[in-house]
Order: sequence, then C-alpha cells, then structure tokens
Amino acid sequence: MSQRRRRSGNLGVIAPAEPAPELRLWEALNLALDREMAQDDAVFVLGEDVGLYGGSYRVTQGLWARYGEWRVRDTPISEGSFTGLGVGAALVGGRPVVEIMTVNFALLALDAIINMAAKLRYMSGNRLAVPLVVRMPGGVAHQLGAQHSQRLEHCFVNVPGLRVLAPGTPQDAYWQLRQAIRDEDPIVVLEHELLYFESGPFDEQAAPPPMHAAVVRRPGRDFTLIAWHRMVQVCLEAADRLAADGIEAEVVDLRSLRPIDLPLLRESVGRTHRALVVEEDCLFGGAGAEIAAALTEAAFFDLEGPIRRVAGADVPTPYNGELEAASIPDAAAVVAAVRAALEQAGPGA
Amino acid sequence: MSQRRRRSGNLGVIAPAEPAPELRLWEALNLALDREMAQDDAVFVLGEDVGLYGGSYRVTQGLWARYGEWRVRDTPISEGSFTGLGVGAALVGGRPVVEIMTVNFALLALDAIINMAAKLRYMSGNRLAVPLVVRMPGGVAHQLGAQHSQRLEHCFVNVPGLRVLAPGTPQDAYWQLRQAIRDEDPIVVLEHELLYFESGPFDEQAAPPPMHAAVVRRPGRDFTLIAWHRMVQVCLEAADRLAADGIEAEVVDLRSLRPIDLPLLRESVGRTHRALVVEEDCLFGGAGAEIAAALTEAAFFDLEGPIRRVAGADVPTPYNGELEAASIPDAAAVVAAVRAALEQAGPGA
Amino acid sequence: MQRSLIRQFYRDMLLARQFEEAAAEQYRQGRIAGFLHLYPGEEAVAVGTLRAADPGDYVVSTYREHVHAMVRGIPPEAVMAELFGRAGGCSRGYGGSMHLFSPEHRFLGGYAIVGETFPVATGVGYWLRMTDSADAVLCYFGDGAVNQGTFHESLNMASLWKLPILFVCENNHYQIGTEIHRHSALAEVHRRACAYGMLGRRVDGMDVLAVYEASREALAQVRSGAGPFLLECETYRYRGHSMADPASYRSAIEVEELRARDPLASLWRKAEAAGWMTADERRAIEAEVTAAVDGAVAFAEQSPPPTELQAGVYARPLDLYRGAP
Amino acid sequence: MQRSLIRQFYRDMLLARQFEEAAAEQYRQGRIAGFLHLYPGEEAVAVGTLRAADPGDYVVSTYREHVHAMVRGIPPEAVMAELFGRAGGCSRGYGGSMHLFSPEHRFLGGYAIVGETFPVATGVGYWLRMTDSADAVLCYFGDGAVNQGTFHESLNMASLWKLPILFVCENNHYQIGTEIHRHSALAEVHRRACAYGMLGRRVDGMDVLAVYEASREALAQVRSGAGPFLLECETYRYRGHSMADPASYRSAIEVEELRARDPLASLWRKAEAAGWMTADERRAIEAEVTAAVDGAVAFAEQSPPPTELQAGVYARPLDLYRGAP
Ligand SMILES: Cc1ncc(C[n+]2csc(CCOP(=O)(O)OP(=O)(O)O)c2C)c(N)n1
Ligand SMILES: Cc1ncc(C[n+]2csc(CCOP(=O)(O)OP(=O)(O)O)c2C)c(N)n1
Ligand SMILES: [Mg+2]
Ligand SMILES: [Mg+2]
Repeated sequence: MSQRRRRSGNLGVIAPAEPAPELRLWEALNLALDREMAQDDAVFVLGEDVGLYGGSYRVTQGLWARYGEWRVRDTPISEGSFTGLGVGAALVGGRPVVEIMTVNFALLALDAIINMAAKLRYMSGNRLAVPLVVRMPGGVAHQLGAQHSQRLEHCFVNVPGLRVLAPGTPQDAYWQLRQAIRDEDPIVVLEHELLYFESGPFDEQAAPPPMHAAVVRRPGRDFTLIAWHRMVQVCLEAADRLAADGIEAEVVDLRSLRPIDLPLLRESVGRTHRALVVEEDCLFGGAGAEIAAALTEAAFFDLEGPIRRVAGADVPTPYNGELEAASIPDAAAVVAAVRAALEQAGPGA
Repeated sequence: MSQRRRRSGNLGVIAPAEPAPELRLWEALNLALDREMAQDDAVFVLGEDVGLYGGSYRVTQGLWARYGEWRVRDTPISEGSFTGLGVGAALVGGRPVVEIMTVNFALLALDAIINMAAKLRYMSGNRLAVPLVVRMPGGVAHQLGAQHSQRLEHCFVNVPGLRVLAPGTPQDAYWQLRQAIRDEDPIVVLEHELLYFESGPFDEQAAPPPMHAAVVRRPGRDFTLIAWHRMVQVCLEAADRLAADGIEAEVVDLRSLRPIDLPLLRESVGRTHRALVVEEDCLFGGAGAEIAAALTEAAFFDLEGPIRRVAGADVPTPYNGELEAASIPDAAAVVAAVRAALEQAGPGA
Repeated sequence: MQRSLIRQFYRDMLLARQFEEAAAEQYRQGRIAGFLHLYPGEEAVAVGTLRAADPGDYVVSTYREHVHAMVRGIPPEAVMAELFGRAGGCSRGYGGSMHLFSPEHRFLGGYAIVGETFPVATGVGYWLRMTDSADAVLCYFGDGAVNQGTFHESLNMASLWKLPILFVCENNHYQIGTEIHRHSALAEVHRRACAYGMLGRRVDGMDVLAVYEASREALAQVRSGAGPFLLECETYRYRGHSMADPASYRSAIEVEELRARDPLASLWRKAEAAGWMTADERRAIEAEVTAAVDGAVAFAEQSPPPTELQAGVYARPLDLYRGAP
Repeated sequence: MQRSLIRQFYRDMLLARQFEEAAAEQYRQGRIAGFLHLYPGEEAVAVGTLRAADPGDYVVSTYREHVHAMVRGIPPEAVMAELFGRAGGCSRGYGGSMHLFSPEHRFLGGYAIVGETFPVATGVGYWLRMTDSADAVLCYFGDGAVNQGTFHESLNMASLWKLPILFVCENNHYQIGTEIHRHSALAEVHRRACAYGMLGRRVDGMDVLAVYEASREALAQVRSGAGPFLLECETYRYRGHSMADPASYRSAIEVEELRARDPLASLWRKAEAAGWMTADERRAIEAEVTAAVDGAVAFAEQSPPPTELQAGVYARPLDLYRGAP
C-alpha cells in the first residue's frame, strides 16, 4: 500500500458511525465521498481548494486530513486541464471525482468533458472506459452576478456518452453520488448552490431508487409539475397553494436529466392530462424543451393542452436583488401558469 | 490611414465587379467579407490559417493579400484567447470576425462566447457593445471521426445575448454574414462543412430577407418540414418523394436558430396541422427540442398529432462510412416519419 | 518625485482602504450581497501602476477591482452604488461588485472568471496596434490566474505581435486558500515571461513609489513598440479572499509580518521623513477621504434600483431584424 | 549502440515510411476517407523516443499517430484496418486514422483536438505517481500545440507534482500552413520549460540515434522522481499537413534541404560506414517491410465493417439503472 494512496484511519472525524437522521446536502455529499474513498483506493478527489480549505461549499471538508494530498488534490486554476487529468487517470484505473468550483467555470472544461470523456469509449471501439465523475454547483444563488449564476444543463444533456444527474435532496445527493462514482461511464453531477445548506431526512439503510429514476414528491390527479433541483421546492409550494383551491398538482422531481425518466412522466400525464415543466434556466433551448418535446411526443393524445414551460427570463442574471428574483420562476408564476392552462379550453371554445 | 489597416486597392482579384449568377457557398462568404472589409476599416478577420493559407474551407482566400496581415490575422492554436481577443477588440471599436476552424474547437472558446461576449452588454448596464461575429463550420462531413463531426447548436441557442445564424445557401450566407458583421450584438454563424462547395443562385441586388427570418423553400398543404443547413436538402428530397404519392410537404429553412421565426412556423402549421423537425444533431436536447416545444405551445390546438423529430442517432459519430451515414437522417427517414404521422390517428383509433 | 504626486498616492491609497472597509461594513449590514473581494493591503499596486498610466490607456481588471476603478476616475459614489445594485452604479446595478465598467474612463471591467482579463486586454492591444494608436492597456490578474490557459495563449500572442500591454500580476501569494507554492511550479511569476521572449520584472508591491517607477519604465517600453511587459507586484491581502472567507489557512504571524509593511504607513513614514507631506496635510486628506466615502455610501443608499429586467440584453430586440445593408 | 537496435530502428522507420505511403495510395483510391495525417520525414522521433521507453510506459499521441502505434507494437494490420474503418481495426472501425487506441499496448490514443494530449498524459502520470508506479508516460504533440492553454496548465501541474512524463514536441515547424515564427513568440520550444521550473532540451529529430540517446537520459530523469521533461525534436514533414493540403505555403528549396537530412538515408549511411548493417541485411529488411505493408493492406481490405451503431456509447444501456451499492 502506497503512502500516497492513504487509506482512512480510524479518525471518524467526518462520518459518524450512526448517521444522524437529518443531514444538510453538503454533509450528505461529504459522507458519500468518504464512504467511497474508504472503500476503494482508486477513488480520489481533485479541484480548486478541495483540500486544505475543505471545498468552497464544504463538500470535501475533512477528507484531506483523512486521505492525504494525493487523494484529495488542490489544483491550480486550470479547469480544462485538471478535468482532462481526470479523464487520463480514469483511463488507467483511477476513479477520479473532479470538482469544478462552479458550473460557470465548466465552460473552460467542456473539451475535456464532451470531446474526451464522452467519446473515448465509443471512439476506441468500446475498448476504453472513463469512470469519471465531474461535480459542479450551479444555479442562481444570491446576487452573484451574470458570470456566476448560470445553469448549463443544455451543454451536457445533448451529449451521447454522458449521464447527467441533478440531485436535490440530501438522500438523493448521497446515493446518486455513490452510484455515479461506481459507474463505468462519465457522469456530470449538477448541484445547486442554494441547496447545500438545506437539511433533509437521511437514511443510509434505505435502498436508493435507480440512479436515473424520477420520484413523485407529491401525488396529485389534476396536473403534473416537472422540475429538478430547487424548482422542486417551488413546485411543492405552488402545489400547496393550488390545493387550497382544490387543484391537486403532482410534483415530479426528475433527479436525472440524461436520461430522463420518460416512463414515469408518461404515466403521470396519462392520469393528469396536463403538465408544466418548471426550469430555473432560460426557457429558450433549455433542458425543459427536451422534456416538453419528448413528453408531448409520447403523450400527445392524452394531453388536454400543450405542455407549457415556466422558466427563467431570457436575460443574463442581473446583480440587483429584485431583478435577480424576477429573473427566475417562483411559486406564484407556477400557480398562474397552472391556472391559465386549466382555464384554457380547446381552439373553438 | 494606418499602414496596418490596409484598405483594399483595385486588385479586384476576388470580387468580380459583376458577380456571377451562381456561386459556391464559400465564395459567397468570401465576397461578403471582402465587401464589408472594403467598406469598413474596422472589420478584420482572425483565426487559424485564415491568412497566407486562405482558410481551410477557402472562405478567407485572397483577403490576406488584399488587406494585409493586421486585418487578416493568422493565429496560433489558442481558440479560447483569440476568440476573447475578438471580444476585447470589439469593445473598443473593432468589428472582428473570428473564424474557429471547426465547431468542435469552439468548446475551447465557450468562455469567451458565453461568459464574455454574450453578457458584457447586460452586465455593464447597456454601456458596452460587443459587435463580434464568430463563424464556425460544423456538422457531419465525410468520415472525420467523433471529435470532428459535431453540431453544437445546443451550446449556443440557450444563451441570452447571442444571436445564432445557420445559412444554408450561397445567397443566405452572403447576406446573413453581411448583416451579422453590421450588427451591434455578438453573433454566432454556424456553417456546414458539406455545403461550402455547393453552388447556388446568387443575386447581389436582390433585397435580403430579415436576418432571422425563416424561408419557405417549397410550399405544401399537408405537412410542415422544419430544418436548417443540410437537412433542408434532405427535406426537399423527401418532399419530392412524398409528392409522388400526392403528399404535399412544405419545407421551411429556418436560417436562424436564435431567435427562431415562430410566426412563420405558426402560420405554416396553421395550414398543414402537422410538423416534423429534421435535425442532424442528436435528438435528445438538440435545438430541435426547442422548436418542437415552442411550436407545440403556440399551435397545439391546430395540431392533428404531436410534432415529431427526426434527428441524429444518440451516438458520437462513428468513423466507418456506413455507420456514419446511418447516424444522421436521410430522406427515407423523413418520408417514413411523415407517412407514420399521417397514418397515426387519435388515441382511440 | 513631486510632492503633489506623493499626496495623490497617499490620498488614493487612503480612499482605497477606507472605501473597502466601508464596503465590508455595508456588506455586514446586508446592503451589499454576492461575492465581495476587498483590496486592503494591495493598494500600492493599483495606485502605483495606474498613476503611471496615461488617461488614454485602457484598463482591464478582475473581480477585485473597486480600487482600480476609483483610481481611474470612476467616482466612489458610482462604485458604491454598483455594490448596492443601484441604478446610480457604474454598471447601473446590473453588474455588481465583480463587474464594474465605464467606457468613458476606458475602464473595461470587472471580470469574474479567472483568466478572462488576458484575452480581453490582448484584443484591446491588438486594436490599438492595428490602428497605430499611442495608447496602451493595463491588464490585471492574480497569482492564481497565471495557471489559466489564457495567460499562456494571450501572452504568446501579445509578444508575437508586439502589442502594447502592461501585464500586472497582483501576486498576493494566494489563490483563495491555496498558497502559491502549492499552485505554481515556478513561484516567481515574472520569470514566466521567459517563455514568450518577453520582458518581466518583480517589484515590491507594498511600496507605491517602487511600483510607480517600475510601471513608468515598463509603460515606456510597451509604448515604444518593444512589445508587452510582465510586471509582478509582490503584495498581500489582509482580509480573506472574499467576505465569505475567514482565511484560516494562514497564520497570524504571517499576517502580522506583512501588515508591518503596510503600504500606507510606510509611505507616510517616508513622506514625513523627507518632508513631502506634513501632518496637517495628512489630516486634511483624511478628512476629505472620510467625507468622500461617507458620501459614496449616502449616494448609494439613495440611488434607486434598476427596474428593467430586459434592458440591454441586445442592442435591439431579438426580433427578425431586417439587416443594415 | 547494439547492432540489433540499429537494425530495429531502420526497420521501424522503413515500416513507418512505407506504411504511410501505402496509406496515401489507399486514400487516393478512395478506401480511406476523412483526414489523413502522415508522418514521412518525422520517423526518427517516434522511433527514437519509443524504443527508449519500457513496455510498461503509456503513450498518448495526436492525430498523426500511426507510426507511434506501430512502434508500440500494434500490428500494421490493425492500424491499416482502422484507417479503412473496419472491425479489424484497433478501434474496431469506430475511431479512424486520428483515433487509434489499444489499452493492452498502453497506447491511449489518438486525439484530434490539438492540445488534448497534455491533460490526458498528466492524468496518467498523476495516477502512476499516486500509486507509486515505476512506469512513465510519453506525451506527443506538435509545435502548434504548445500555444494551446492545456500545454501550460498541464506542464505546470506535471512539474508541481513531479509527475513521470516525457513531453515530446514533434517540432516540424508548421501548424498546418503557419510557420513557427508566425505562431510562437519563442520558436525554441524546449525553452518554454523555464516557465515551469522544468528541464528541457532540443535534439536533432532527423537523427534517430540522437533522439534515442536523449530520450533514454530524459526518461531516466523522469523515472527518478525529478519530475517531467520537455524534449523538443526538430524535424520536418515531407508531405502536406493532411492529404487535403498541397503545402503550397513553403518553398521547394526548403523541402529539398530538409529531405537531404532524411532520417532513413542518414541512418543507413552511418550504419554502412560503421559496419552495423550490411546491404544484404538492408535488403532483407526491405523485403520484410514490404511484405508487412502489403499484408496490412490485404488484411484491411478483407476485414468486415463494424455493424453496431449503438455499441459502446455506454458501459450499459442508458436506462434508469439501479446503481451498484
Ligand atoms: C475560471 C475560474 N475558476 C475559479 C474561480 C473561482 N475563484 C475566484 S477568485 C479565485 C482565486 C484567484 O486567485 P488569484 O488569481 O491569485 O487572485 P486574488 O483573488 O488572489 O486576487 C478563484 C479560484 C473563478 N472565478 N474562475
Ligand atoms: C483545438 C484545435 N484547433 C485546431 C485544430 C485544427 N488543426 C489540426 S492539426 C493543426 C495544426 C497542428 O500543428 P502542430 O501542433 O504543429 O502539429 P503537426 O500537425 O505539425 O504535427 C490544426 C490547427 C484542431 N484539431 N484542434
Ligand atoms: Mg492571489
Ligand atoms: Mg507542426
């Protein structure tokens, strides 16, 4: 056993033997990394300030002390190359987990992700494997300005060879990250900056749903609301308000954006006959377009009206707080869209 | 007048005084550049091998001799920075036309395009302008392999601040490039590698359609086929075959992908009640998803069936020629999809 | 050295210091949000370099750019109002702390993605040389930014085409929590110039006079057509990387040692000893600066918010557009 | 120098030359499509460096990599079949000329985006050092690639962490049609090592013996834990950049001068003079190589095409997937 591949000792500083029943999302990710690193020496983490500093959103906190600098590597500001480093290491036996500090910087690493990681298995005639995980926080947080408030789902979901996850709860974050690390394919894990410090129930014993499965967060018979990340909470809030008027909205948390769980969506819309996609990103050409288009194709004759989308305004994110809030969907917008859809009758009406 | 900003003399080597009635697409682009450079000293071109070599697809041929190295600049292989150079120059009075040798390398320049060019006007409170054109050939050509056969529409169309053009004929290429160069916003011009050497009618006197307008290439009453670039030809071929069976398909060449000409599409579908989007790129999360989703929202109650999509297979492009051909739509696939859609009746049938 | 220039330096640096401390206070009070990166400790760099520049020169800076903006002439009011996200801000409230712009001051930003300043500056420099302009560009970046690919790509082009750019490295030895020896194989940033056949030099970035002299010489070279210059200013930030960073990765001793070389205190010591500035003059400057900072905060508080969500995404609406020709 | 090694070099280079000429002929006949980048003129680089490597070392190369693949042990049949796009190709017909792979030969590609070899090699080197392996990585790239940001980013990391990587620059002085003095401020590539506190050296890339010796020394250093090494091999390509390029940007005189330094001819002159190889031995090698190349073409012609469009996009289908734990 090499010194450099330090195995965890019995420090137990991070992972409580009995995990608490509630965890914050960052803690869930942290525990997932710790579990996988303890179990498999090939797993290592790299990114800016993931080591000594503990990660800008704390996700890697404590791992540096526990596993040493070779398995928890602080990198220079070289997104293109340290993501590509992950690809190279994955080709020869490593299971790297790259953290890109925020999704905004992933624009510098797309060659490594799209041209290299996603294509190497196919281009090599299925002779190479790239078991790489690239994690990145994103979304609109609190007045971070246009260059730090992006959602880049659309850059990844179109790419054959990639899998794209979007966990929104501590339980999902924990399991989906573990599933991703054990997967043989390159996987992009999109995290939302505003969810890291939210708490949620956590049960390490409960069997996780399939990695790409969607989950119904609230059942309902009248309308299907489809969302992921923070927009699930917005939908749940909207569903509460709608329920007060007797409208029962079903809220689906997609959890995965490539593939999407079309069977579940199809089934839901088969019951509700109406759906709304709620997306934080700008509407035009966002991931929501695919969801709407695919679901429409699958369920057209069950639909009583078009699948509409409530999404971010078509602007770079403004710094000013009120404008920023106005640029992303809220529960009121969802409620209004549902009402409008229910009022809308067919063409002749 | 600076030596470095060399103005054209009377060489006339490139631009015939009376343009021929037919031009190849690369010649049309070449002429457009020449016209704009002759007219405005601020216009300059940069990219790999655009100068002495004349451009890998000949688009800049002859311009180096005519305008000198400062206005036709051969760059090192530094896509991120020479595209960013274009942004910087545009901020202070230049009107740069950046050529990225192929769209596949644009993954290295997305920070400059998305984080810088697209956002600077808004982030500065509308105080800065970025009159930048970034041209790039793309698409599946002839067995160039997975890393050289991409279509990255989805990376650009979602981005507020950008305009995205996709000319497919010499006439459009000429005018849309000229319109783009004169525009005050950053514009991505997507070109298709297999179209450069195709000839088409060219009339410099004819008034061009609006920059973002779609054009009906073939009118028809039974079905709307929506495409751009090379897929327009595929659709025209399919329409011919369908016509033999008495099915009249209308073929719309979108020409612009951000914005899309929704009014024209809406009008067409209002007549035909059925539409198919034909896209060379992979189906999932491609630009076609937005077209289908937006048009469905706008025209739902006019539709007799869902808007379907015929698109590339969900694979990196294989090198082998037959597999490559099988990975992108052809006329037969379009014909089959139209027939299937026409045969498909409502849910109960 | 002229007395008036010394006083100018002192005033600039004091304004810088007090403005940033006021911004920190406003942040704590919740009037400023987002990421806030402050400049205390590094004042001599912006002041020394920018006072050596000509009014026609362009400036391209990072997210730690409030001071650069003010030395360049953007009123503190307009900077503070931008931090507040108000319409009176130099980016009208749309940009925020990391995105200050002012074309009439030739201040081109305010970039929050590390490494973006290199290509932007290169583009401006390209344009200047293409149009035979006598102006230059000052391009700022940190020690962490030099490992971004754009540093390399841009410096190569700038040197290849002899563009008039002064590349100023604000080497505060940290990339957030990562000390320079843990992010760079070569910790002497100026020596990286060797890879581009470029000139480079290191200067004490805590000494405004040294920075000023070095910048004047470098800018003269840059303007002469000799090509770009890489000036490394060794400095230190007293605070954490941003308001979110307690900076627990470095020792109290380290901070104390560096604070002992404070650029303001040492300029004052020199100025007093040499008789360049009297205690009265200093007090007058202090009073003036305090008033300016208070005024900036007051202005920002009263400035209305911007109201148009859609304004300025495009030059004209995203409609079909019948082109110009 | 052992006689057997000399003959090996000669055989390798002759195979390289003839294989590439055969590929050009097949391209003209329409049996190979796409971009085809050939190696004539540069043989001494791949042969000299790779024969100095150990079997356990990994190789990361560009789109001009047929020869590297063959010297590494991938049979010419499998390379030619790949150029034909057939199932018998080393990438089973999915990759093509620019994307040769063979994990059992530790041959990791075949990258067509300029600059990708740097991070891939850095990742392999990282893994080797993390696992205390004695193996090394050889990373190939052209003179044009050194201006890509990844060169800079990767060399910094490789040097910072002392990764066991031999960076081999195949400096043929052209980035397609752009001569090195028009793309690089510093035309001596090996001197760029200075920016990373790394060792670098230039060698005559037309002289296989010199390349071999330099590579052995460099690899010994790399393996010793001293960190990566930048070896610049000055060479020349006789043909255009790819089959599509008539190379009209350079003069006939230039080509003639370089051809006079042909690596095969000069090795033969030396070998003959020193008595390392007889004319008979040479003829035997020629006969063997001709047979090998003919055999490669025959194999490729008969190899069936791949048939599965969807195979190998993912390790398992893109379904919902109940994860492993
Ligand atoms: C491309 C990119 N990667 C990461 C970040 C996050 N980040 C912001 S500032 C910073 C450190 C920059 O250090 P340095 O260049 O030394 O500048 P300093 O903050 O010390 O002035 C990092 C990693 C970013 N903004 N952009
Ligand atoms: C990122 C990127 N930009 C541009 C290209 C197009 N291209 C292919 S090879 C090449 C020149 C490379 O020159 P060099 O590195 O010297 O290698 P050589 O071909 O001379 O061996 C270029 C520009 C590419 N493949 N990738
Ligand atoms: Mg720093
Ligand atoms: Mg070369």
